[in-house]
Amino acid sequence: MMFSLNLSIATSTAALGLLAAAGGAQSQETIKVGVLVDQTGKTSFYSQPVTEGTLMAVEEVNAAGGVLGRQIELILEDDNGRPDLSATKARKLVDDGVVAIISNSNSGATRQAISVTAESLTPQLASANSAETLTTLDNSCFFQLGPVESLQVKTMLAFTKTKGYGKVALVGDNSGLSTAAVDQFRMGLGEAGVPIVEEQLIPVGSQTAVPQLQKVRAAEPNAIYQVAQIGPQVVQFFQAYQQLGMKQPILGTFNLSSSSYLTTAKGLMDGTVFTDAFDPEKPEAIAFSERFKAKFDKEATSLEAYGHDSVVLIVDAIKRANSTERPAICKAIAETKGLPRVMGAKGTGFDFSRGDRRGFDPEGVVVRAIENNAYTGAVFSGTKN
Amino acid sequence: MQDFFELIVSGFASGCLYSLMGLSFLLVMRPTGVVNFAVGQYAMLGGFAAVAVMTTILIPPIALPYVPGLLVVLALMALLGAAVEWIAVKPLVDRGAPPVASMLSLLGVLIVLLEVGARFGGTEALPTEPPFGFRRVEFGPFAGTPQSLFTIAVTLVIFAAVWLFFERTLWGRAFEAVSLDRRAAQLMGVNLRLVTVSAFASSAVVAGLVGVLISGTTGAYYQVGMALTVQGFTALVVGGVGRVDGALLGGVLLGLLEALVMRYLPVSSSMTLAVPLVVLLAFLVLRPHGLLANRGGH
Amino acid sequence: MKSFLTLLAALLALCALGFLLGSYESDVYRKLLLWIALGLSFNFLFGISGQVAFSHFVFLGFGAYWVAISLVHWDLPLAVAIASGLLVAAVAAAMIAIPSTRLEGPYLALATLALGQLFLLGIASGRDLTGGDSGLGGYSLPPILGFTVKGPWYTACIVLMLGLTYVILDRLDRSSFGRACRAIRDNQTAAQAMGINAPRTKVIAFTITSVLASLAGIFYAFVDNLVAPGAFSLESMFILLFMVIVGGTGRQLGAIIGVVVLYMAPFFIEPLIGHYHFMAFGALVVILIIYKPNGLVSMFDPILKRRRMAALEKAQL
Amino acid sequence: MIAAPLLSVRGLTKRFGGLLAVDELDFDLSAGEVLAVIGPNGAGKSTTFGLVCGAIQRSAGEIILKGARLDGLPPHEVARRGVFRTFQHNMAFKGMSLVDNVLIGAHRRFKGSLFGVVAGFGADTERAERQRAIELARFVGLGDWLDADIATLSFGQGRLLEIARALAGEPKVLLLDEPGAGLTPSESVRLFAIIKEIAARGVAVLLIEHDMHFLMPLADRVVVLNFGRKIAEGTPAEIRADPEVVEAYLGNIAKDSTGAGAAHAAG
Repeated sequence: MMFSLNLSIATSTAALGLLAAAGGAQSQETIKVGVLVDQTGKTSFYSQPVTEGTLMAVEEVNAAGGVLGRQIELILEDDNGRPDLSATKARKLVDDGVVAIISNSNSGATRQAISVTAESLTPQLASANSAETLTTLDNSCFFQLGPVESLQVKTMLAFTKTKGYGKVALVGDNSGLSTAAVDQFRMGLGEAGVPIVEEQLIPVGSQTAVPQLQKVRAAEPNAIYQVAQIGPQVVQFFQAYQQLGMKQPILGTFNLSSSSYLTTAKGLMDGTVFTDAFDPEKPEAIAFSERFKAKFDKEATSLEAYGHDSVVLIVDAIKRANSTERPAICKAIAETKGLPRVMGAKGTGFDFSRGDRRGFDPEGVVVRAIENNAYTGAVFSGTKN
Repeated sequence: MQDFFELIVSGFASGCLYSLMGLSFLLVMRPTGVVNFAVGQYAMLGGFAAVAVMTTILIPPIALPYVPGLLVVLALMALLGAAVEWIAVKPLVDRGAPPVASMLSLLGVLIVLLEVGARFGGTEALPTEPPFGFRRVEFGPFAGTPQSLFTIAVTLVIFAAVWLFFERTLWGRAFEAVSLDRRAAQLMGVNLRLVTVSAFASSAVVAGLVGVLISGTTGAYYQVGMALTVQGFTALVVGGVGRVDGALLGGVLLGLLEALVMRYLPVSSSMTLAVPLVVLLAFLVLRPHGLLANRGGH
Repeated sequence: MKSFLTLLAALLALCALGFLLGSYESDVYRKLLLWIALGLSFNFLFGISGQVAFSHFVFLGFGAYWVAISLVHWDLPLAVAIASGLLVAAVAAAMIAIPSTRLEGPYLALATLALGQLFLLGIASGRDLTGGDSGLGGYSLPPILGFTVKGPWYTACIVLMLGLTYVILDRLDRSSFGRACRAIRDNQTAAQAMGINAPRTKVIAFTITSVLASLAGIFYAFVDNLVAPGAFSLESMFILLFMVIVGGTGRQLGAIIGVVVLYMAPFFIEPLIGHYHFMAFGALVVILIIYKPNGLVSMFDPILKRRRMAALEKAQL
Repeated sequence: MIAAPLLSVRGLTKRFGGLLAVDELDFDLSAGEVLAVIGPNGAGKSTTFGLVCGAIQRSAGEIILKGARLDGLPPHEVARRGVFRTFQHNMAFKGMSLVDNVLIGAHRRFKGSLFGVVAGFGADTERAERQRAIELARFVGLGDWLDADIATLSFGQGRLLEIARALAGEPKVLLLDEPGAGLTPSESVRLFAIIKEIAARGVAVLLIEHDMHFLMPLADRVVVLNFGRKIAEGTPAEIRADPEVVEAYLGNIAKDSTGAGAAHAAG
């Protein structure tokens, strides 16, 4: 599985190199776009697929003649998922003359790179980071394309409003990804006045989640928010849940949309609902999935779609700005409204009109379910109920 | 009370995995004095090897049933252990370098194995089919999963075998003699090479077995190695370094302690994550020879 | 005097280089200088004092976080933040060292490794204080005596810090204290029989090098104006250990060579071997420990020896 | 002995579990005197050294240096008070130069604080001590090996290095654990002269040695141990004549010993 993925990245990179070479031979220079990707670190499992989507989208754009008559050249930099290295690589990209940087690495790395793009006012697009505070940093050229954690809570709260979950439990793991999510969920549930009767973390590297789920069981919540993000810990959650004979509904996050859980936690997740930013019945999503399958002979996930969408946004901004100057692109992105994208609920697109540099439509998160060890389509969307 | 009996089973099962990791350390430490922090990576690779051999996930054409698959994985692990000894340790021992040189060289091996695992298996957790499926099993007041019972049974069998080996066989005596005095053992006609190589090979086999067992519950995962290394070494430190029964006792105690503290102590769960680390530090500082140190003397 | 002038010239050259580089290069350069400072102090701890301790990045992180938290949350003046940071680091290091330096080899390694995990755990659960996983930012270096220090001038500050680290460690290394450290490393029983207080010497070595790591951390805090836990992971610690081993354990020049080679290597070999450099480092360490246990620096030994001999002959003539 | 003893050992006892390694041992040692401790293997000679130097904690008894108690002190404190030793097995610092090895012995005379060191003081002491260390290395006969790698020294040279290292501490009491073992005849002759010279300078020398031909002309007095107990004490001549000693120890030695030691008597 990983072999094929690495291979596909290698082939697409090679193909891209060829394209870039061909572009160079043409009269006009390429438009350079930088990509920060974690290819070797702890978050590569998520950063690589996102980047795969980015690569595919650029290939499509270039095949269709490029933008402003010029080809796009992607410059990939591996930041190992390490914040300090990410900032260094961001500086390299800025010095290389990229018109924008697409951040496909983890949010810590993205955050450190923001300090660099702020100096040079280089447009920086975080494809999939869901961290809450990225756009609060002082950098008018940084844009967050994915939904933030609090949007997941809001959507799930809207979905469960009628179900009367008077008290809930919150279970995460101790990875950075998960603790950040736990913080947001706690805050969101607090604002909505839903009491959290138990909060548990499953340590990364532990062999069982039985003690944690026993505490949850003892607290007798009406539902359990499952926000663990690291594979083995998520699986332990579901195993302990089944082993302890628990019956409470499980409310999960985007993380559960990673199809590997259908194998690692096979048959254990039925009945779980989770928030997702990917609506498989959205026309754009269907089209994307078909193109992806034709190209790579495997199913697309939301991660590839995130990576794809960042290219859609930047190409659109360059077109509208009719320029490859960084400030012009920056301005064009900030004015983007209603641009269709693969991610998000049916009928939603990029929308930066709220001025908070967050481009994901607040009504764009969907709720999906797992039945018979397979994902369903959206059973709910938006934050209004 | 139901909770308590469930915890005993799951804590015991986790503890057994720690014990096996402790044993993996011990098998090399006893005869050679070398501490091999790479054993956690053996476990990680053992897990991926199991996924490769028993499922269609990594190598689609090969999907052996559990027992033949297990044997193939363990054979591969033995080869790996012997190869590591031959490449990274033997030249140093030949030169008469101190054990710390071997420890550092094995840290290099650790990184190589970690990266090989991450490249080969990827950075997502991959599962194998647990041999007895997944469900709740109850017996008396106790309750667990078939896999946790399987883990406990396998561990006890392994420890019994190792104990018998050391206590009852000529070969075990040879190991023991080497652990006491290498030169004297050699003069007595013990084949040092053979003992050293089999120590490294069996250490890799035991750690690889842990990887296979884990792949059936939470999946083979490239980052599992470092945690298992710390847990295994802690088991050894708690039980008493240098003793087979110490590794078993230490691991099981650690597993139970973790489970009981997490369940019953009124501290936030993020603080309970520190339990094994604090246990390790406390033992290293206060009782570096472990619980069983005073029995049997030197 | 001559060595002092050589050092001064070297530091000036290092500062001058900072003014010639573009923003990316100078970012790489600053982090390289910080790695060298870390490499030097870790070399003293591990290579000279013989303590296999994995806590060096804990103290780097401590220095960085302390100064960041001082500025962001406590509004302390910079000088107070730095001074208090170093003081607390010294006290913490001594408190950690007193029990842990009793441990030998692998036990010390594992104890300090556990300490590192606890530190990361502390940062992760520090919520607003530490910013958790995404780190703590939103501050910048306050003006020093009315001057806003940035760009190559900040690089020059790092060079000064590196120079200070080098001089302190070099003096210690050449003194009876450094000799005592080596003696304990080579044979603790014999060292004690010769009147060396081994526990005290080890605690002092651990404390000094840890404070120097914290000092480097304080400077690191203003390189990206953001501190995040990812930079202080076990992985970084392994790389630092490998740098010292590859360069030549126990020698200042070795540490510098090792840091420069392993820090710069990925920039050059990545296009050649892709992302396998970490694996390559591991393999390199194994190969060097076996075939060149004195590290890369020992390749220069014949030259150095010849020069020393030539100087001797000249002196005798 | 005319002067009051420099080192007094009273009722020194060490038990390892049930085993009495040293049992109620008494002896005195004066400045300028060479006292040899002999006895069969396992008689408790090296344990006695360990006890005097603080490397092993005593079970009972007193060790007094110039009226002050030594027992209970850690080994480095014992050394700081002027009691230095060599080891039965060479224990050189393998990662250091020969001169640095000798300088370690002089450690107690470096008084500067760490801040002084960092500020660059103490360079004069360092220079002077280094010069002394070189002289000491020459004194024991290692003058031609100052630049040699420690690992290339012969076993005998290693023994001599141990002595030079201990002498660098300017000991009041010097404990030599089988200094003559493994030396070539010429090295042996040199060692004999060195020990005589050391004693002549007023150092009290305590010696473990098996080679009677080497020992007898050298020692002023001899203490004989057997199973941890002192079975005899006296001048070499008295010891040689003691039937109990001959029974327990010397008889075997006389049969075993070769003629190699004859040279020492001449030296």
